[in-house]
Amino acid sequence: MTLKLRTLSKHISDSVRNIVRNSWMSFAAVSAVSITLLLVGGMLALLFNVNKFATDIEQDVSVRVYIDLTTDQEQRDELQAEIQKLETVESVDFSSRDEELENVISGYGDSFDLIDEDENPLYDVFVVSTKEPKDTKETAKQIDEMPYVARVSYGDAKADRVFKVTKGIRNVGGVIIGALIFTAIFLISNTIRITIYSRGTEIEIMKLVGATNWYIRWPFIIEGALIGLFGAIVPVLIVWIGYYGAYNNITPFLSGSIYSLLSPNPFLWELTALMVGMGVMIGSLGSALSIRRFLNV
Amino acid sequence: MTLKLRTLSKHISDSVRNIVRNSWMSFAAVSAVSITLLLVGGMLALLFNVNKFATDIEQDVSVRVYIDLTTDQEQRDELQAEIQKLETVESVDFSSRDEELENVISGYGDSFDLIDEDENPLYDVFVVSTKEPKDTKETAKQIDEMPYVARVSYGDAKADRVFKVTKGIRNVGGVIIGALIFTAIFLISNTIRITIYSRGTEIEIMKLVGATNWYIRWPFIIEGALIGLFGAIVPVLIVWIGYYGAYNNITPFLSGSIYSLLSPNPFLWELTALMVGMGVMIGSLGSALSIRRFLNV
Amino acid sequence: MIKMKDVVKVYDNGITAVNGISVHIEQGEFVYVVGPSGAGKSTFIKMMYREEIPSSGKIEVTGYDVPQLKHNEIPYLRRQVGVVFQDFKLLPNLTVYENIAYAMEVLEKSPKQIQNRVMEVLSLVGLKHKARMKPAELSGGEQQRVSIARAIANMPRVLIADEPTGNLDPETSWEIMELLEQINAQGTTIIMATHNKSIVNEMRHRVIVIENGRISRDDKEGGYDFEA
Amino acid sequence: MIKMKDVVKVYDNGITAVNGISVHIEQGEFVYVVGPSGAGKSTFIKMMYREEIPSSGKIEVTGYDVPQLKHNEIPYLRRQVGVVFQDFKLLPNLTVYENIAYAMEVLEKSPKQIQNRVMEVLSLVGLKHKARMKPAELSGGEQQRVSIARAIANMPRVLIADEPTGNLDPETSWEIMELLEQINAQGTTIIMATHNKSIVNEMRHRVIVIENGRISRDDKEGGYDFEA
Ligand SMILES: Nc1ncnc2c1ncn2[C@@H]1O[C@H](COP(=O)(O)OP(=O)(O)OP(=O)(O)O)[C@@H](O)[C@H]1O
Ligand SMILES: Nc1ncnc2c1ncn2[C@@H]1O[C@H](COP(=O)(O)OP(=O)(O)OP(=O)(O)O)[C@@H](O)[C@H]1O
Ligand SMILES: [Mg+2]
Ligand SMILES: [Mg+2]
Repeated sequence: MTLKLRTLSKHISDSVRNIVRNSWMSFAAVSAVSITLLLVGGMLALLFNVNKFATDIEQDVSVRVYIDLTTDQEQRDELQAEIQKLETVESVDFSSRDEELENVISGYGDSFDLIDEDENPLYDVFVVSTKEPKDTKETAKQIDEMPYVARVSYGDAKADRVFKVTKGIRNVGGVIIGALIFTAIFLISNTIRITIYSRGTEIEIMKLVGATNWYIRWPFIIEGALIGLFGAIVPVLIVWIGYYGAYNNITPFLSGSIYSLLSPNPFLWELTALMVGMGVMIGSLGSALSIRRFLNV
Repeated sequence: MTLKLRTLSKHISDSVRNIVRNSWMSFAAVSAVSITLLLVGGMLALLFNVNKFATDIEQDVSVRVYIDLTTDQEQRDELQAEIQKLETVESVDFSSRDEELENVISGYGDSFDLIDEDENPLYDVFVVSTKEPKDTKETAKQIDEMPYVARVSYGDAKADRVFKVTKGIRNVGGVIIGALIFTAIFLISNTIRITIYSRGTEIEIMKLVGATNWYIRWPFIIEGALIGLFGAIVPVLIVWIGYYGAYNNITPFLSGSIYSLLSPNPFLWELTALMVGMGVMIGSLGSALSIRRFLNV
Repeated sequence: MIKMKDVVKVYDNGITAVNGISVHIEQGEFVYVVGPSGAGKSTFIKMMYREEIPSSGKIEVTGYDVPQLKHNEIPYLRRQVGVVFQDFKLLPNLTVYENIAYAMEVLEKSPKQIQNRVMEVLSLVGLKHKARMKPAELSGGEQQRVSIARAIANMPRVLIADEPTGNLDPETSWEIMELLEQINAQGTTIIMATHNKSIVNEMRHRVIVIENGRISRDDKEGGYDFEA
Repeated sequence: MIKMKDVVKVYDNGITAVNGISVHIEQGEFVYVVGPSGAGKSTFIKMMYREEIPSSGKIEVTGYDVPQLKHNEIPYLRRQVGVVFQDFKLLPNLTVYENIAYAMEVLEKSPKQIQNRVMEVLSLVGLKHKARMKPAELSGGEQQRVSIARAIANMPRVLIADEPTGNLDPETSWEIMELLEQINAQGTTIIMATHNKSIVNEMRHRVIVIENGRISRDDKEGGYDFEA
């Protein structure tokens, strides 16, 4: 397995030569890799954004702190400061009972027009966001024990439902990603296996003229890696162009909302690394494994 | 192209023989078809249920008819009958102002406990469901013009948002389905092409001993169809078992809600037909097309 | 029967394998084609059943204008011509029996007819006992004899044999030659490229000598030697 | 050099190709292996470089215990043994030059050395001008000569040639035989399966006759005829 530099460069040039000489076979293999990686890349881009979306929704679940009707301005500030001190808390926003009523009216429909402002049955509210969605419950409990707090809600039912839904989405997404990656591994290595099987006689001849197993193996492994690499180029380009297109078109609609797409910058690079990595790894490993059956001759 | 019965049966037995004799190649091709169809079948099952889910949500958008406070029982029945007569209407449910208040309290949180039943600021309501979600708007308009109606709402904002979301889901789903089917066509025919290319010399020999193009083509076409057929068996089984499993596990949770999964009975049969059809069609067509380049010798 | 006029074959790589050959071969003739390695014998022969298309010139075989043939007519030409290929060209996945049967099935003959004839030609080349084997399980000479058996199975009007005894011992070679003589006696035209000096010299027939893509000698009852 | 003891080869299909062969071949010998088609000559030869493994018996080649060889030792045996295969076994995607070079690259020789030697052996077999062609662009005899050139390129201690003149005209065959004589004179052991009666009879060497998988005759300076 120790390689002379000359032998290594020989292996590389041999593998390039094989790809060129078996051009239609290489093309078929490269395009199978491309389409598989495109599918995986596209779906991953989608699913990671769905995940982001789920996180955004979760982030939106805030704790509502209803303030005692008898509380004055100073006491309220005191409460706000105390809440802010909690490590899990991201932000605290005040919403007066008048604003609350407006919210109700606009949210539930205008049947509430009937209620005068003077009859407003609502409390002043602090809307507390936690840094991590999972801390919502605990934070709510802690705040509930503070003075001047009439009642705390984190929209129990709603939040639980949201968490359930996002968990469901994540599970389904995880299964899909797993299935996709398995499929990609299987399809790419299967294609490579078929192309290598059709070269069984060639490999036998190599053995008969005295080539060692590793001497035969290396060009095939490099060839597999190159096919994986070439196969990744087109899907990577498509994913970049497609994602930027989608990003630029969708982002304006989301501005102002709590939702946003994953920013292309680190995400697309990660995705690219994953696609290229998968292509190269599966290609070379698939080659190395498929070739075994012909080597013990 | 006219086939003697004897020749046809010869072609079939030849193609079976080829599959058996090239067993590893057939196995590789069959498993490529299987995994591709499994992906397509699984994703279709998922996406069609997502679509069903979107439809369920849309169905849930109902028209709320607020009844004049001065209306008596008889007039109300009259109005109900009139609404029921509309062709687009599926059902009309009555909800008294007391029930409405309870709804508000349970839906929005108990800040409304403060309101006495006597102070109830709400109307009696008819909740009208339309047969088709798209008729919601039109129906609301028609009802608005009837007597005794104070106001009609179909939760404009909410409904529009729901429709937007479901439309988005459907579009993404459609794109995914399209991409999947394209991928399946490409991958399956690509695999078949590679296996046939590796048999180029065989085909040339057949031509050299005087076989006509169709005589050579038929066994390959049948072989492709059989590979597609065999490749469909495992994914069809998995989809049936998996779908029944999911259906039986999820349905209890949904009972009572407006959501339900697609019933397995017609759906799985349709999915099976689609998967088998795709396998057989792509397999045979892929064969027929790939073989062309070797026939003009 | 077979007519060639000014036939030239230049391969894609620029090599002129046949460089202006004109020849007439009558129905029922037995013709040896001899010449040094790489002289163009196989190319000359391949153009008769359209494995290769001449770059220029005319070829007529059993009435077919070979170079002008439409793609869907080629199989019908090939059914008139049995070929023993220099590299055998057996179908690797079919048994010996099936290989020969395939060439007959192509003509949609009845299964009974096929079965009888396949066993008949196999016993003619002495391989009846190897009917169920795959080509890869045969020795070189056995593969060559299967190729001969397949070529004669359909009783073609023309039998083209490219080096049919190259892998056979002298004894077996003579048996095969006697078989070809018999077939020729029944009226089949035979064209045989060979390097086997003793056969050409002892079984006298017309000899066409090809050198550098040209016919350098064409003798009615010639011997092998083409040098000087 | 080469020792066989009670070697038997039964193929998977049940055919006994070699049925108890014991033989000694000394370093520097030139041995013809003759016998009818299917007698077991190729099988006998293939066991020497482990293309086939004997069902029983012992084989020793240049010090290697061939049947017991570990998988990773096989290449080193094969580098001692140059083989001209009955079916040539050229790599279809490599040019003539590359085919021969490949067999040398395997030994990790220097590019300069390889280049010189490849052109040398190509001119020895008269194919220097076809160095850039693929095997499919060669005539049968030319392919055979490339196979010969490859076998001698590494100057092996043993040269095994299975029917090396089967596709060659007599003239070229003689040239190749003279080449083999030269190589033999330099001390290389040569084992050559052949059907070529005139070569065996005129260039006298040890002759091993194989019939039905057994050695029926083994003459120091024998002639071809093996029948009664
Ligand atoms: N398919 C091909 N493509 C390119 N060149 C070819 C092809 N086939 C043959 N040639 C060249 O044409 C020439 C004649 O080849 P051909 O096979 O006709 O020779 P031959 O007389 O049959 O020789 P042999 O006795 O060795 O079989 C050779 O020089 C060969 O290199
Ligand atoms: N791979 C194989 N599998 C099964 N049987 C085989 C195999 N190779 C050869 N045989 C059988 O073994 C016997 C001897 O074959 P072998 O190739 O050794 O003959 P040979 O003496 O070289 O003949 P020829 O002169 O025709 O080349 C034959 O009957 C053949 O059918
Ligand atoms: Mg030839
Ligand atoms: Mg042999």
